Amino acid sequence: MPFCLEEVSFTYAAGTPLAVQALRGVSLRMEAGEVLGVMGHTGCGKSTLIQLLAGLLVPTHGRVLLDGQDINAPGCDRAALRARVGLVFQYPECQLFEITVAKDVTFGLKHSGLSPAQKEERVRAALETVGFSYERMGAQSPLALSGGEKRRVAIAGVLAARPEILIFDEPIAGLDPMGRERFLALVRRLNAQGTSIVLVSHNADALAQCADRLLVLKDGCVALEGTAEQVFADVEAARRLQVDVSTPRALGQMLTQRGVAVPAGAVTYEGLLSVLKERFCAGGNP
Amino acid sequence: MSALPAGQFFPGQSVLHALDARAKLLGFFLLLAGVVCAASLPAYAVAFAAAGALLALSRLPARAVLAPLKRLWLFFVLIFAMNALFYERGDALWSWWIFRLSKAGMAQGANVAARVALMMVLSGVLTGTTAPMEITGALNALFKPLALLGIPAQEIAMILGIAIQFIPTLLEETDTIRKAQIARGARFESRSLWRRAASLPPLVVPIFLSAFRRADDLATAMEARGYRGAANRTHRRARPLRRADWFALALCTGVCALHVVLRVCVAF
Amino acid sequence: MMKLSLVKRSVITAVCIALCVVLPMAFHAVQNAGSIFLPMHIPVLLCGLICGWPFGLLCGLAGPLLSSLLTSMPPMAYLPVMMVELALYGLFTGVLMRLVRTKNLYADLYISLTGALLIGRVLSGVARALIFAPGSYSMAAWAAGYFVTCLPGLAIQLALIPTIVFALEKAHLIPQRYPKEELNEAA
Amino acid sequence: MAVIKGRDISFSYGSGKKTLDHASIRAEAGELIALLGCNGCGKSTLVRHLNALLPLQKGELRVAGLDARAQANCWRLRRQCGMVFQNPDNQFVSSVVEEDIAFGLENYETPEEEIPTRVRAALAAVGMSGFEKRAPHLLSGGQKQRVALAGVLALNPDIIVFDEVTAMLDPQGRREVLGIIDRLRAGGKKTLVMITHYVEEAVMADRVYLMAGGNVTAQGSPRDILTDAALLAQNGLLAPLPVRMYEDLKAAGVPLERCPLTNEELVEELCRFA
Repeated sequence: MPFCLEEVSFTYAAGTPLAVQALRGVSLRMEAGEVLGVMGHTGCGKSTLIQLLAGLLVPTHGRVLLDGQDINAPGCDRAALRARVGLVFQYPECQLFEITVAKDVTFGLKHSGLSPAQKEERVRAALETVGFSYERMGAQSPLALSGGEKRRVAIAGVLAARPEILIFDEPIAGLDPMGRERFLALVRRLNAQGTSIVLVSHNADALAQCADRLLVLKDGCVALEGTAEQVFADVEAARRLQVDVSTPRALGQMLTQRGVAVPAGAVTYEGLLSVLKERFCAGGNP
Repeated sequence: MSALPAGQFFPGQSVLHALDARAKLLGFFLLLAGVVCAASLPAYAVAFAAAGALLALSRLPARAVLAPLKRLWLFFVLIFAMNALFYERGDALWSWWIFRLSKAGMAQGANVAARVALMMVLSGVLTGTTAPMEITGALNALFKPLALLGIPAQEIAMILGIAIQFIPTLLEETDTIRKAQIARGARFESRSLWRRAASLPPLVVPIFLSAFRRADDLATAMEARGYRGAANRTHRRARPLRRADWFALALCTGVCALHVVLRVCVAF
Repeated sequence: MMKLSLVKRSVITAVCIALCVVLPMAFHAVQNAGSIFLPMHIPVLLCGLICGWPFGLLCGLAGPLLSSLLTSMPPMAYLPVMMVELALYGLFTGVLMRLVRTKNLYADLYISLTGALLIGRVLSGVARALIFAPGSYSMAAWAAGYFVTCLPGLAIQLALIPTIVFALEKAHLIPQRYPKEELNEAA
Repeated sequence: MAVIKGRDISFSYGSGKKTLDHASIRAEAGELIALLGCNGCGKSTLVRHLNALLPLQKGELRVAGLDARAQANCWRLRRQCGMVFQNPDNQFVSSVVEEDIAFGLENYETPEEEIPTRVRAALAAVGMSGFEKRAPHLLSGGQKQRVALAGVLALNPDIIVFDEVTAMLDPQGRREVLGIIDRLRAGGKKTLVMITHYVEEAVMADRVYLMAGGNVTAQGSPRDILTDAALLAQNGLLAPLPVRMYEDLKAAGVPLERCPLTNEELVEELCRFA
């Protein structure tokens, strides 16, 4: 049980005329090894939620528990927390600053107490995880790379700390199709190694593909929660919450309305394809 | 997003809110000049009365306007102490090593502290009743006469306008970068000066990269929209000042003049 | 890569002015160290180095003015002194960067920076003594305190600014000062 | 009549590597063309030649009857060819919407009396009437892009280039902006050039140019280009979902007839078959 939110509320600029309540009494449980997808319209509180999880914001009310311990309690070691929880912000390529890729990836290990050899090993592994070779990339300037490559370097910088829980904020925004596929493969690989992952995204197709569970936020509250199949089952409800359902699910809905019944559980491309194959191949037609 | 620490704009309907920003800015500078002249008890009475009246007229939450004064109490104590202990003229009441406490020094300290406090209240009222946008608009208008001296006033106005426009975006960006680096284990909270200094590059380098990237984008967008310097553009006529604005200006001039008179006539 | 166009210089100056407002606020929030690390100096110095003296001068004048009007930092009372000091930095980094061409980017940057910081400090000290505070309080004590507290700021400026210029060149956001050397290095 | 006629355009940013390598492009009056390609294929560099943001180094280019090689045509080109950019935050000059839209008009010395009416008309055209006094940075992403488009429309250009305008938007904002582009296309008065790496967006174009490595590798109707999964894959792109579904179903032995391009067509095809 890595993460638990208990009745968490958060208000920006609390106590001033400009106070804005971003989260209202959100409770959430995240299991170890799970991929949790978070959706919601712009301004629904997604960014606030992940910053609370990473300990960057302190809830106005409620508690954030990691392994049953309140991360904002006075005695809690925040540095240790940050080593366990990795957060990749939107457009992480904008946060690169070092002269070489290797130095940039090492940045997060500065206070880790590891020996230089251990650090290098970590950096090498992190770069390889995102598909780069340490020898080829290590000495290059991160600033002269292409946008997609920079983002991978930035992700490697977070991976180097070997977090148990990884949070991504809109990780595929602006990536081209190849970049998107590469990222989703990375998520699957990391998850297979036991990392818990939180994915915040507008992209319903990507979430349907790799999230075990989805959370839909609306105006600072959890409006829907469940597997992709459950959350996307009611297309109208999703629309009211201003989130898209995955394209295969939308297609299934259109087909059902036209008399070709497709179960609501077909939310991924593969799911829909197998339903259609079964229906049209085994259904008497050659 | 981090809020402005002071000098925040509060939308409202008071008399001061309704005044033209150019009049407010000019009046503000006149009153500042008056405060700089103040050096006697009657002068301070006038200055504090004026500041109090403005604060009341603005109907701003007085607490918010005066908050920076409270936050900077240490600063005031320091100004006072520096002046009181290092002033070279006047009889010493007490002296030790390089310190030298004198009555004249204490008066000087009180003087400086009162001036700074007054200026802060005045600028608080100005920024509280005037949207940042209007302030730049007014600055631009006041810069116009510089063109007569061969200074490219329109270019400067354009640059200032863009600068204001970028402030909220860059504040937000700075906040994000800071949080991202903290999440990666940067320690900005450290007490040691050396450590804190070492934590600056991860913050400052990306801020500049991002700001310059934005500048690059915007310059391209401006060129695409046909910008080629401020000279070859439609010349917009300025709105004339209304009667209330002139009246306010006259009042401020009056207060300023009164200060000058007091400075000349009343000895401390 | 092409030379920086006038429009680009103007917009870069605008973001530097904006940073004069933003950086001190950020530093204040982070570590309450605005007065030690002198964050407002960095954008002004960079603006002078990259855009030339007229822009550096403008940035040095407008940056503190805008910051003071919008955030009351620096307090109005110190504004004129600060405007003169920063304007001199912006002006002289621009002038020196134009005069000094050693074929080495870092050398140019360090010479221009230290030169401007020295000239700026001497001249603004003179201005302070003659115009703003003619003998009202002990200049010696004040100046000594001033120089000691800003030493860390100076060190940071000298370390950070060349790094930033280098990063900007790498990211192709400003043209390279010595493009040929870059090629030789690569070869 | 060809409004854009470019042949063998090559361009290098100076590091020796060619960003554009003999790219050719052509657009007829009133059509919507899509430049499709993955990141770094040279799409943005190519369109920056259309309004002289980049100087023509090699090749020929005529836009709206003007020769792009002549430096003297620079300003007229920019007036004839407007451009909306990717990052909605970085294209505003003023902190008030109406002043920002007036910016372009003022650059071309439009008489002061005319400006308010043209600003209002431009905002109405993008469905943003009533936002005149708002601050651009407080709008949503989709709204920002619409305001940016209004700033371009106010100048009444013949050609409008959309440089990955949806890449940084959420689904809602994307729908808003694509809706407006579609409306402009239906109006038929403007020549529209859309850059994108979303194949689904290229479907709405009249003609698609596929780009890779600084080259135009293929061009044709959306149906020709986007239903060719192999061609798209060669250029680092993924075919639209209906096309993939069609191919996979066919491979599984479902004898569908016509390859669908949109979700609606796929549903139609499947229903017909069922």
